Amino acid sequence: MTDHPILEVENLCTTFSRGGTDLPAVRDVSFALCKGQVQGLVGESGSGKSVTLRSILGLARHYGEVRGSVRWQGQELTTMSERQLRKIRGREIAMIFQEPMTSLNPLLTVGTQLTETLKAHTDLGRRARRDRAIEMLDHVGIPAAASRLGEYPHQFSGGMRQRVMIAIALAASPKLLLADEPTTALDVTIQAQILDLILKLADEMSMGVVLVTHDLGVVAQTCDTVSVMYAGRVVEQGDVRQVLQTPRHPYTEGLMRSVPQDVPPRTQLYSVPGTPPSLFSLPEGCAFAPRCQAAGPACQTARPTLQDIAPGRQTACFHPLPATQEDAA
Amino acid sequence: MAGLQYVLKRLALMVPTFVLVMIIIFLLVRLLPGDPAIAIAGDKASDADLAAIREKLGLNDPLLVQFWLFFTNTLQGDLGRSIMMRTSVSSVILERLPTTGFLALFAVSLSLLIAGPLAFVAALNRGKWPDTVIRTVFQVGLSMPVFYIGLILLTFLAAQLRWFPVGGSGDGFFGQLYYLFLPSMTVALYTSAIIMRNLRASIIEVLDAEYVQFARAKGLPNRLILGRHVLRNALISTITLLGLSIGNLMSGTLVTETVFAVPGLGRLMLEAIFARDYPLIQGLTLTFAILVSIVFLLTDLFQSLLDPRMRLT
Amino acid sequence: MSDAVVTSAKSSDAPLSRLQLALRKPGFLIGAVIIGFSTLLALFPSFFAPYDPNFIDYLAVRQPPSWAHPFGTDMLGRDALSRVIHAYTVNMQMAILATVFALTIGVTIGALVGYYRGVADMIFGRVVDAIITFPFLVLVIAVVAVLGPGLIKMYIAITLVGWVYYARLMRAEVIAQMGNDYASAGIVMGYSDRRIIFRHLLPNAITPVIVYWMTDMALAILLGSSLGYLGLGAQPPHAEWGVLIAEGRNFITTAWWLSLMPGIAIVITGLGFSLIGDGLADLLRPRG
Amino acid sequence: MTQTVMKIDDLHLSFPVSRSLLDVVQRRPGKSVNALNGVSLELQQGETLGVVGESGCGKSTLARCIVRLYEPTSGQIHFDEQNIFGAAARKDRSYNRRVQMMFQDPYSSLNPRMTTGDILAEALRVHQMRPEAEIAPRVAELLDLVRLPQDAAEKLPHEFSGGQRQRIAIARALAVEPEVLIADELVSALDVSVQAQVVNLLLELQQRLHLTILFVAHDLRLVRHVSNRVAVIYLGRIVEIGDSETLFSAPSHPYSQALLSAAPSLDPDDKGAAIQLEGELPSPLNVPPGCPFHVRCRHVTAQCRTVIPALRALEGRGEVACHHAEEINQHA
Amino acid sequence: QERGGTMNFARYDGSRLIDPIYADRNPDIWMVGSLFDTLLRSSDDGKSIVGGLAESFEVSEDGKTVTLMLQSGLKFADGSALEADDVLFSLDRARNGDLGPWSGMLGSVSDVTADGNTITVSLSQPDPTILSMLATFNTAIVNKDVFEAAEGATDQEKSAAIFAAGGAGVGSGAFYMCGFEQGASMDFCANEHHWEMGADGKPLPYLDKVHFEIIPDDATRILKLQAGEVDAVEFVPFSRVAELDADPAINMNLYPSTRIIYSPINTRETRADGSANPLNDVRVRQAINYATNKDALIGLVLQGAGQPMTAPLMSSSTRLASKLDLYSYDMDKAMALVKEAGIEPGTKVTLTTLAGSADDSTIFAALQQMWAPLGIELVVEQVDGPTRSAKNRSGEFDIHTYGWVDDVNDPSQVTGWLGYSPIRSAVGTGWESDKFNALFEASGKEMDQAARAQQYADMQTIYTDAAPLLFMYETPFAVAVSTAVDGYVQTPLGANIFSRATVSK
Ligand SMILES: Nc1ncnc2c1ncn2[C@@H]1O[C@H](COP(=O)(O)OP(=O)(O)OP(=O)(O)O)[C@@H](O)[C@H]1O
Ligand SMILES: Nc1ncnc2c1ncn2[C@@H]1O[C@H](COP(=O)(O)OP(=O)(O)OP(=O)(O)O)[C@@H](O)[C@H]1O
Ligand SMILES: [Mg+2]
Ligand SMILES: [Mg+2]
Repeated sequence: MTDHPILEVENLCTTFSRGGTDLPAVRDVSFALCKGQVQGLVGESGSGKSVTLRSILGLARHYGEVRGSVRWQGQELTTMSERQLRKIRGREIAMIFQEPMTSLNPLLTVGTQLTETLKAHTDLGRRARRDRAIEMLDHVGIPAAASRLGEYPHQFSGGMRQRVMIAIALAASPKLLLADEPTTALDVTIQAQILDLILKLADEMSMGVVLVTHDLGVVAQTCDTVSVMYAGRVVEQGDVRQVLQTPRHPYTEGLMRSVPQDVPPRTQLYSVPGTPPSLFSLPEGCAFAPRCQAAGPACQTARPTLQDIAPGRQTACFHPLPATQEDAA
Repeated sequence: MAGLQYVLKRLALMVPTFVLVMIIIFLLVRLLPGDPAIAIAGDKASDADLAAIREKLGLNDPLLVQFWLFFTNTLQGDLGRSIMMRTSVSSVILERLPTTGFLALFAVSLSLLIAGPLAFVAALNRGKWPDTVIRTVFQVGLSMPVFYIGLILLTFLAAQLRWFPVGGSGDGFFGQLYYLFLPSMTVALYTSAIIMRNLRASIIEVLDAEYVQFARAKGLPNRLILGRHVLRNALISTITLLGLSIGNLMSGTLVTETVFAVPGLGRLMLEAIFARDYPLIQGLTLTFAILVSIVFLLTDLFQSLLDPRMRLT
Repeated sequence: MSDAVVTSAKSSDAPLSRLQLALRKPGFLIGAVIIGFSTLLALFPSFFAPYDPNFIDYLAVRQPPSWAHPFGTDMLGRDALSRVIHAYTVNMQMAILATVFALTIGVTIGALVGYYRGVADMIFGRVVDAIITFPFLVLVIAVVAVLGPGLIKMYIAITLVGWVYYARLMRAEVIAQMGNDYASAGIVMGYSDRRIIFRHLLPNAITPVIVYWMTDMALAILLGSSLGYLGLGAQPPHAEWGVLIAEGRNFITTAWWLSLMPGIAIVITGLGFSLIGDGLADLLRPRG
Repeated sequence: MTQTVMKIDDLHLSFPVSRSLLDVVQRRPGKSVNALNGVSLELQQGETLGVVGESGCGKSTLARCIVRLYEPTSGQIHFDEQNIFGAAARKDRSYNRRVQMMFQDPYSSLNPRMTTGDILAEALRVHQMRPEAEIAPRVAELLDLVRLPQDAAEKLPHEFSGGQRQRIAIARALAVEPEVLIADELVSALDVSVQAQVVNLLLELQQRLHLTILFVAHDLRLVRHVSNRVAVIYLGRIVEIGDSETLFSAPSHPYSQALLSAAPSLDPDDKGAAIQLEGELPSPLNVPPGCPFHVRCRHVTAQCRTVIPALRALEGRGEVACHHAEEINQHA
Repeated sequence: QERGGTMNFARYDGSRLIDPIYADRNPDIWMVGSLFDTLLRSSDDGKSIVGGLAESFEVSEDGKTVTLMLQSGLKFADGSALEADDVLFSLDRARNGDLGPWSGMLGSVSDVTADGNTITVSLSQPDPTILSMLATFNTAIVNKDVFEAAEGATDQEKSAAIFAAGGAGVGSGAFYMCGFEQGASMDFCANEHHWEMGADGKPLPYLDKVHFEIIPDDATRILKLQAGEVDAVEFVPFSRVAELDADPAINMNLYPSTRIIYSPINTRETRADGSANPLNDVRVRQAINYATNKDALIGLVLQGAGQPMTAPLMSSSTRLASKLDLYSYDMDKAMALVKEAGIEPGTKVTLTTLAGSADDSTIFAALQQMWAPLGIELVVEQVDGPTRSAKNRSGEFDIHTYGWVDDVNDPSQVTGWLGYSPIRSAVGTGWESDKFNALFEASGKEMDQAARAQQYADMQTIYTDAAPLLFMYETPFAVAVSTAVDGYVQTPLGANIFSRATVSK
């Protein structure tokens, strides 16, 4: 795909202040996304995945400081006024939140929450909005959609709520979908259904998707490209096959290896030593250095930046693993 | 249907509560030192007179008999005769109820009118100066004794500026509105401070909630976000609190009605206690308990109206 | 083994630093200063008061504030400042004694009922409903009338009614804490109920109760003042703010200082307790 | 020869849903959530039994029944030949010592106001595991066992990461020298890069201390890795149980098949063939009659709708509760 | 004389039942006269008896018959005629022991008969107080027909029904009640048929209406006057007198009264709890009386608007009051007496006061300071009214504050109350003197004015020496009225007289 990118994120930094100290939640995140492309964002809990998505949509600036640039079809979003942003949110860029249980307003019917988006972004009439809402619920596989419009979120199961949220997000046919762990709360069997649905829609509506997850399997199965985040930074990104099959950053490699696959049962697993750092007290150098076996003295003092190491492939490491990692494992 | 069920359930729960209320108040009243007979006949009455009065009032019967009489009569809607008013307790209470009811409703409305918008302003400016100013002012309101606030309002707004009447309850809706403004305001200053605190906190909480973020992400207009998503949700806990503080509000009327010379139930209660008017005290307490229970029930119903999650219970 | 290096996830913050953190919040600091100073005044009123608060001077009644009498004198020629200061003893005592027993009883009952639920909880629910449907003041007045006026009686009255509020709060909080696995863990470990309730649940559930306690102390002063106004609170010659205001209310236009000064004292003290309460909410919240 | 340490027999548990007054008036029976609908299991000495299933299928409920946090509606659990819900056993604290549980949420399973040292010492003291003088050394020993630094004893739980907290929980369980460990989603809440650390520790300790472990999790790969045997639960009922490797490589029950096929592969090119299940997971409030899985099953027949299939051994595989197990597995 | 208009009057407490025989609280008693006239009246100075509904009256030589001549053409407020029948009905009602609390005051009356407009009251024994009694509120005349027609089985119920209904029928006074809201307000409207004539030759009252509002809080009541919302307020706290006096728009009236403020002292040998009672010793009682600086008390409590009691049993305005130097402040004497009585320093004495009463708090604070040199440590016990009454009856007190206003224009009522032990053990003090009791009984039959005066003088001397009371002071009735109001008075007995009041517009 050599399409012109629709979304370009450059050096995105988001800082929260908590109790007087700065919390660097996201640092220098850059990536670009083309039409119909699915970009994965993986990383451990707290590595800044959700904040990245919220910063793109201009939600994070309400409670944190956002720097860098987010260009949407050539328009700069970070400096855009709230009023202008509102025209883009929901209509062009839609977002699915991580928590299906808390992201729907418990006091409003599902129908209201669906149609209010349509009202804000389309000039459909009352009836037409309702029809569209039913259509969307049908689309995401909620049976008897018409009768469920009048129901409240608590009457839906977690999986169905997630689907409602997807229906809301997709109602106005956005060109970009920011999906924040749309399946974590779900069972594997339902997870498969939902990912299929998103992929199908991305394909049909040639919609770009940024998919946040921490499940490497999900990434492997759904994404075209992937960025791996650690402590607020992208440590490696590129084509999903390359990244997963020949990880160049020790952290990516650690992640891949700690999954119990192709190891004899009941034997010791590979594990990344140590624990993820706290954002309050990041080490001076590479954030992964304390847990990295390949770390040298440079890693303790300097912070590696994201470098092209192959076409469309970047990693942030002073000592990247050899390209033929596959054989070594 | 579910609503009816809920009401029925609540009403059923109220039965033991009321029996308990009646026992407590009955015992409390009998424990009061001082003799209602003296209260009736006055200090100058002779001992024989007093004995006769006591006999007539049934005060010489065993407590259990007295309670049973009180209990069964109350169930039949007969609250007895007021000793000091010399008329039936229910008629005295019914006569005064509208005034206190008006005062309470007025105070609640004022509290909401004052606290609502200010809570919004404070919450939206969290940590900035409007927030600080609003919170401090209300904190002061919260720390002032009701009778003192009342007196200050009276002295300056009524007696000196003559914007409002000094006391009394007024006739007709607008008359009452005019006469009861200051007393209601006095009660409202306190209640609104509590509501403001709570509402501000819940607005802040709701503003941070995921569904509000999601509403933002949907690109909804701000008005819709604040009105439909934030306010409704924030109101839920505030309404519970409002219901709970109705007891407090009633306490407020006790003193306020005395200060402002409003002939309401609160002042009557004080008078009844000081006159050892057993039937009246009992009747009034029951009335208060019923009023408060009704308010609890109403807030519950209102809440379940707002909050669909409550509707199934 | 590959996990030989284990680092602590977060920099440790000792209890002291938490206090320091709380003290950095201006609200809490102001509250602490107010209550600290009030406590000093309450403990050593004679040290601060320029005169004997009860000394009557027929010849110097209702004098306006002056250097000799910064708050003026009252209708008996007593020094108003000294009376306001001596009232600290009564009012601070009121704040604590009117609430601390209710706190203790309420917390214990609330914790037990919240832990065991069942029949006790049903009965508890009815009692709470019954007491809550009474306007607080009515019940307190009735109890005070039964016991007779006076501070101790007032404390008993407020305790008899007030424990319910603590117990309710505690019960809800204990039930919420029961949802945490550490409570289940205690049961699984075979710990006794008493240990689970008082060692594990109570310390974790008490924070909102303590915060409420602070507001309640302010309320107790207000309530005591209202009772003082109705003549059911502190006994003369004890100076008490409510009584002082009540005494001064006849002179609100001619000798305004008589009611204003104790009024200010109530407001400031109430403010102090509330500010501390807000600060404590942050301070006591367990991290993580 | 393996020895059975715990025998779970036809365990049922339903949570009553509070009845409204109207229900009572109309004599409507109270509704209930049927969390367990007849679970029978045996735990063998020294084995790890994995338990998998969809969310809400009753895994945690089973685990909590075993440690007597819940009382079953019917059915029995025998430990050491003794019914643990019997009156005599209830009084006996030693059961609580010998069977320990570790919880899913590392953030709520430790009392936030007690230091690690206090938490461990308390367990030692209450069960009088050591005389008072030896408690401190034993705490140090336990910390060592779970590879926590010694200064951990003075710290409060919030000063630890999730993985470290789970180790504290493990240490607390081990403090009383149990024979059986129940691990309810012990690592589910942990970061991927830390999960392995805890799993490794558990495996190692099991070997050293000859523990019997019930390992509840929803990560199928992990369960496969740690378990000797695996039980698949669906709507409060075991639908398949058997040797871990056999079950994972050749699941027999249509539900197990769907479950395993839905797990996404790590290999982008292995798109697999996820078996799509129709319909929603039925609610435990009204468990369908017959085979609980029939509403979502592709192989459903009339028999499935009425007759509850019993768990039966299948040639060359484990035990399966499916009327059509043979036919299905021939096709496969 | 300007006629018409409404006078707005702010009261501290409301009337509950204004009926001559059932009125038992001051707010009721003091209003009876406005609605119901009596046969006789006290003269304006209170010293003699003059005609009322009866234009003339005569006491027989033996003092056992009173003959009264009704005015002709008397009418009740509704225009119906007031006849001898009504008088008989009213007086029979008044002396019926089963009804009101006041029947005892007519104990000497054996029969009342009428012949045309002539009413004959026959007595079983001579009664020096009978004329006063016929001028007292409880003998006021009510409408027999209205009573008989009223709903209710008993007289009490009928009375309540009539009162609740309001209206012009029942009363003979200058006003009739034309509006009533229990505990809140009350309206009196002018009785057009009233017999008494004003200066303009038309029937009194001048006013069309008096509107009463009940405002229990002193400060609020005064604010109401200052805001011009009412024309008069009663029971102005003495601390506010000077301020209101200085207000040019307000006339601050201090009406002479029969009100005395005193404190009964428990004279029993032991207290209720069984402990020895130091106040049993007359010297101690005298000592505390000497040690009490009444002028200072008057200064503090009344801001000077009062005077020390000079007669031990009554106010100086009551008839037959002695003028004594009643324990003028004398600390030396007090100290000497205490020493003689052997009072230990630190002896605790409890003063029971009325909760919420500013005056009582002041009295306590002052007494505490005044008595400290005697070695008496005064402690306070605040109670509410009913509790104080109960304690007074049971004798469970050391000293408590109390007050009195005469209801009758004769010293016998207050003297019996304070000193005659069969009545309420001499106001709860437990003090008993056979000599005093004998004198009191004799004076009840003594028709000779001089002899009776002597008996009263003797009783007062005995009482002074025994000091069963802490004698404090007399206070006037403080009523502030707007300058627009003229002619309103409150009598020494407390009755509010509106019949000659006017309001200028
Ligand atoms: N509103 C906020 N205020 C302050 N800090 C925040 C806020 N939102 C997120 N953070 C912090 O920013 C960091 C990154 O959070 P983020 O939610 O992006 O993580 P994540 O990668 O999405 O993790 P998860 O997988 O758990 O969802 C975390 O340390 C988090 O505590
Ligand atoms: N205390 C309880 N009261 C009522 N219902 C309960 C209770 N505990 C569990 N349930 C219900 O019982 C069923 C089984 O729950 P359980 O927690 O055992 O599921 P699980 O398999 O552990 O799910 P998960 O994977 O989400 O942890 C669920 O429907 C749940 O809602
Ligand atoms: Mg996230
Ligand atoms: Mg579970």
